[in-house]
Amino acid sequence: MTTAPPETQGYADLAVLRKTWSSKPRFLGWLSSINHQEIGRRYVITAFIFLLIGGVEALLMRLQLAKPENTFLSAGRYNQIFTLHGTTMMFLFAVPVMEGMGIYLVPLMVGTRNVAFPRLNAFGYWMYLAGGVFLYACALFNMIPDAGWFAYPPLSGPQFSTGKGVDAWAQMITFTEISAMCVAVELIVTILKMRAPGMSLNRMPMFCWSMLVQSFMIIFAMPAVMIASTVFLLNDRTIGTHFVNPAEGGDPLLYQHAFWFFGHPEVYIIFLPALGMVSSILETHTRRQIFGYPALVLSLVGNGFIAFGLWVHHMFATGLPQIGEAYFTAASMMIAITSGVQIFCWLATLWSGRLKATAAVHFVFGFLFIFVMGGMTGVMLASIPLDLQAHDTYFVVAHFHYVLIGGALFPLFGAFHYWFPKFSGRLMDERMAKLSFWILFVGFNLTFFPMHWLGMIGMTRRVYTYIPGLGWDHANLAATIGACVILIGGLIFIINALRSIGSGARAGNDPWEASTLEWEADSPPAPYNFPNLPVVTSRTPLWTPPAERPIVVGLREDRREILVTEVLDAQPHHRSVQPRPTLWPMLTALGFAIGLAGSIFYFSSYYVASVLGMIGLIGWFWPERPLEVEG
Amino acid sequence: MRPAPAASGVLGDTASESALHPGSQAQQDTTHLNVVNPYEGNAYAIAEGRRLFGWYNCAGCHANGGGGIGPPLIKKDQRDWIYGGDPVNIFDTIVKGRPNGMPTWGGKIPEYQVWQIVTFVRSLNQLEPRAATPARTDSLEQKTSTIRPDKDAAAHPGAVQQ
Amino acid sequence: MSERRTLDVSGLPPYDISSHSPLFWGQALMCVIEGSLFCMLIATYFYLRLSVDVWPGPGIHLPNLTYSSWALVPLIASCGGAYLADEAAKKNDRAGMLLGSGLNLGLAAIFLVLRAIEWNTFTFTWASDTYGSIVWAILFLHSYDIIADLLVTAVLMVIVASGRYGPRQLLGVHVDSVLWYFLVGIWILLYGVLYWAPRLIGGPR
Amino acid sequence: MNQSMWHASGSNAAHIRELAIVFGLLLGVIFLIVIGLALLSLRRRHRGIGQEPLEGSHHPSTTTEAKLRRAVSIATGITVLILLGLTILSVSVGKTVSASVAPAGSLAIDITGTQWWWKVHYASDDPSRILETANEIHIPVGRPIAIRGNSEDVIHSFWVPSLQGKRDLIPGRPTLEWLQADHPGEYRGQCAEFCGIQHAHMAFWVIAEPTDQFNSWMDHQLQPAAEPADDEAIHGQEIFLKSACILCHAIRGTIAAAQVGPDLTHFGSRKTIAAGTLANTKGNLAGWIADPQNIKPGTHMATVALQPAEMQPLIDYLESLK
Repeated sequence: MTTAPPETQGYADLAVLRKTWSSKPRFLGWLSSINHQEIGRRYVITAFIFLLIGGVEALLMRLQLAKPENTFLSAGRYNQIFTLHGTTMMFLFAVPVMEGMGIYLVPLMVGTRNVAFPRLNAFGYWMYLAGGVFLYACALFNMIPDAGWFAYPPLSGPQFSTGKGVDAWAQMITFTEISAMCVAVELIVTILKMRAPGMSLNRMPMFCWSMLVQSFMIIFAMPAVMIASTVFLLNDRTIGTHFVNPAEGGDPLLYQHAFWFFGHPEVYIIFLPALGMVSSILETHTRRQIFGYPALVLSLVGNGFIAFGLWVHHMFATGLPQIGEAYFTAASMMIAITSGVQIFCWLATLWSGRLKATAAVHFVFGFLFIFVMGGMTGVMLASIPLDLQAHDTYFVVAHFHYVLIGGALFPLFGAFHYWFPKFSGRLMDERMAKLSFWILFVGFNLTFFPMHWLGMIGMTRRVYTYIPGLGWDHANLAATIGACVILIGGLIFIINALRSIGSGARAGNDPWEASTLEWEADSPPAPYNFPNLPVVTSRTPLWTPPAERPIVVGLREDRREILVTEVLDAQPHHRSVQPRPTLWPMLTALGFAIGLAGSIFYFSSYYVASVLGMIGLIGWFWPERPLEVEG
Repeated sequence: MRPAPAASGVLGDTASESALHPGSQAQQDTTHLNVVNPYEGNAYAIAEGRRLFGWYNCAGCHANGGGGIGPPLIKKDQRDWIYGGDPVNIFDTIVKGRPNGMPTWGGKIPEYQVWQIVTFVRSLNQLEPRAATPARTDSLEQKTSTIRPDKDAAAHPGAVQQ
Repeated sequence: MSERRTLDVSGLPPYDISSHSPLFWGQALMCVIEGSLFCMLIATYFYLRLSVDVWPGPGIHLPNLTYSSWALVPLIASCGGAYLADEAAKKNDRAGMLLGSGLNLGLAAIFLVLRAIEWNTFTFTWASDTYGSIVWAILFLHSYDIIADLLVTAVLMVIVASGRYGPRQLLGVHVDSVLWYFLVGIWILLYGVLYWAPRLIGGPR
Repeated sequence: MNQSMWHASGSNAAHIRELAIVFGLLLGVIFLIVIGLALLSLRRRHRGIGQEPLEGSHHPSTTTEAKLRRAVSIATGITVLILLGLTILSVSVGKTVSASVAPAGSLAIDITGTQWWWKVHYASDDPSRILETANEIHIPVGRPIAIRGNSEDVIHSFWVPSLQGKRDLIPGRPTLEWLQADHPGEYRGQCAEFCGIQHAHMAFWVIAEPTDQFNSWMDHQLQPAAEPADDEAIHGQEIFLKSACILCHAIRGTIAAAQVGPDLTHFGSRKTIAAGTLANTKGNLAGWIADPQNIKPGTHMATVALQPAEMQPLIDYLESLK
């Protein structure tokens, strides 16, 4: 490290840097933006809109189930709405919002200027948006899927699900999985190849570890749902293949294996970023380095591997051989160990830290309470005899809402309050945030705790109504009231967020005195993130005095240069030049969207998709007018 | 869609689009039959028609459209319909029956179900929109047209195909 | 800004055509995705094989070995072309790249022609039964990947031929060969599964 | 509460209930400990262990770390042991509860799920003892019953919570489950795998009765339908045999023999109609025959156009089929 006097240190010329890294102006600039902050923010906002849509669908279901033999929704309409609710929440909200947070925060936390493949990032978002718009556009034409969010054949097959509803569902998955894989590839390459110099793997923040493991899980899980939804279901429905046709040697269980091999890693794909968020929030608000960093990292990686080994616990009731199912009981129990280690490490952090009870910490405690209960019912469901009684009942509905809302939504809300100053430069109102937390917490438990009892006394899942006299009436009414309380809590959260954007208290770069690099950039961060890329000397960079932390100089400002570093110890290896903003990724996504949307009607539309996509890709990769890097 | 139930929900039932209200309404005057097929191009009606085609044992004489005792229902040329291929002709054939063995189903099969069977029979001949016609069924019938005679075997029959 | 020590990186090269570059890692991950897709299709093939007694169903003959075995030769040879283009890209040797990519395209075209002839001899379609469905699914997806990669190679050749290209396009040629090695490798695995497994396991059909 | 896993009255369900209680208590205690520790840490937050000045090093002293490291590793060890114990316990109970082969001397019943009702077929070696009925299963108390499950269309799931766990009915893949009722009584079951528009109204009743009562029921069910006595019922039988009913339903002893709909030979003796949706009364039966779509929208029961005058005799005839 050379200690050069300040004036010759080549401090970045901020004006040139800002012009190089900012998007083009006005609407075309907005469409052609490839800046990770803008695309990350778009992911999160679009996902929250789908959360609202999914929430409204949940309310409609609860109103229909408020009393026995209710006629608020007809049978067909209820089945469509619970399918849309499940699909929207799982595919259009949960995975994209975690990716959006990852795209926004990972480049800032690892100390670089953008994700590895910025144009691919833009393409990923447009495919996700096209998927969501495609599903709800089909819904407007009454092509609404009504076979459930995992659409088991033969019910979802060509003979028993008529019309194009289930096709629209299957093709929507193609959109969202392409977008998820784009994000996964970018994040893996960003985390492994573009970390700030000195940030060796054991100095990486926990959130980046969780995004890395999540991305690897996406890489191996999404092809399974691509096969289940497109190769098996869509081909069976449109061109008459026999993958899941019981009469022709096909096997409905083949679809279930393929889907749940993706299905269970999917819920851990949603859950792992939440673990990273909780670690970040706790590290900052307990004023101490997280306890058991290696244990947390190993349990994340362990969680990633074991998640692929326990999908058959969704299929215990299908009569598979006993010994096979017993293995999956053991695997399902094992994954509780990795979550257990995480929770013990957090408890140790809480015990030995000095906690500041901000709204984010409230949500973390809400997460601890709800997720641990969800984990307990999860261990119960891992045992075959108990699962044979509880499978496809409201006990399971209660379990997965506890682990999904408790395990992912509460940490997400906590992270939203924690990183809101970084997104918008203003603090959210603490009093209103804590109020929304308590209402959400009480509403959640009022809605979903009675469902444990409902499942025990025999109420099965996905029923649009039930006959009186089975003892189910009061619990269902309580659940409906609870759902309304959640609605109120959600509205308060939205009001708080919208109000704070405009008139929240101003937050400087680092309102929480946190330890990770994103708090060194200003709020909201400049298009180039850091004037000079930081050099990392410890696991908690911002808690080491600035004098001990060098900065990187020598990157050219007149072109989008990033630093490519070694995988293990992040020593700088070479500089790389990133492409400029362009419309082509959006046009490519548009071409694929047109072709894929048509393909549920005519198979030849796949060729339209291929040709339009190819044209878009050629434009995307064509060398730009003035080459960035001369030969 | 099936006939509308009396009390349909606030947002309506997917089954409520049909204009027919048999049963719960006053008895229909059967002299001038309703000649418009209410289920034209309706995916649900085609699926119901296939189910009823099996349940009412139409396959007993017509096989799965290939013909047996009764004439084939999948016509190679649309001019082959003996009594006409329009929905109203097929409806008439089913309701009134035809000489040489086609029974009269008029009093037996409810009218809306006859229209569903008519729509299904037409879908066998690709007369219904492709988007409404399912690509295959969960039944044993293997599309014989998909298995072409093996050219090599024809060339040198008896040789064990390697 | 308080005076801080600096790490000068201006000396580092602005690009690097090697396995250290991010684009290489992106392509490697693409191969991992395609690989996991094909491995699951192979698992599906054997799952379906085990659930029926007679495989393939009556009236259907296994695709014969002649065309597919002969087709392997041009495919593996095309890897040579890809290797030539790759080495030329590292040395920014325009003629070498054009020769290598051209060789790659030509030999791959021969492979595709042989495959098209072979498809003509099939006596079953994807709608015949599960055997036809899974075999056609594997063949279609693999052919789709090969044609897509050949188009990318062709576009890169046009760019290189036009002379207006920089190191980013050289990196493109280098990285494109990675995907080609993968596609050839995965086909050798699929060839074993589709053509030899039924003969070894199920007895001659 | 006759459809409840908590009020178990079958041997298998009782085993599972005990297992659930063990799991629930043990895991509940663990839950309380973890949440208690989390809340306790709130109280200690101003002092923390050893109260090191965190603002400087952001790292507690090594003694605190060592203490915490020991605590976490012990907790993890205990977690592993508990989970191992629960796995062994659950696999052992699993073996006794759902053996892959039904115990000896069990009564074999073939249950076939079809869209939105249940075909019940009492299998037996003696062809004269084979019985075909629907939606209501009588079983002798204390004797194991082998349920051989299959499906005609989509995946359903046969589940009587008071007697046994559920078993999916998958087309093309017969499954086996066995259950046993220890006390006489009526137990309601419901389809547990989403099977279409009327999945909610696809219920059935299992009526456990002492062996002799079961045998007399069986003998009565095996008899063909009794000839209608009064002329109202005779007129009803004519209407039944003339209208669309015989296209789907069978009544042994008459010419109606279609296997498509439920067997109505002893319809009058059944508790409910339309797969457990309505009680079997004349009023409900009239409403069901007049407009089945109003009661089960989407059901495959046809809407048969009957003259108002024909309705009453038909209902008298059907209710007379005890």
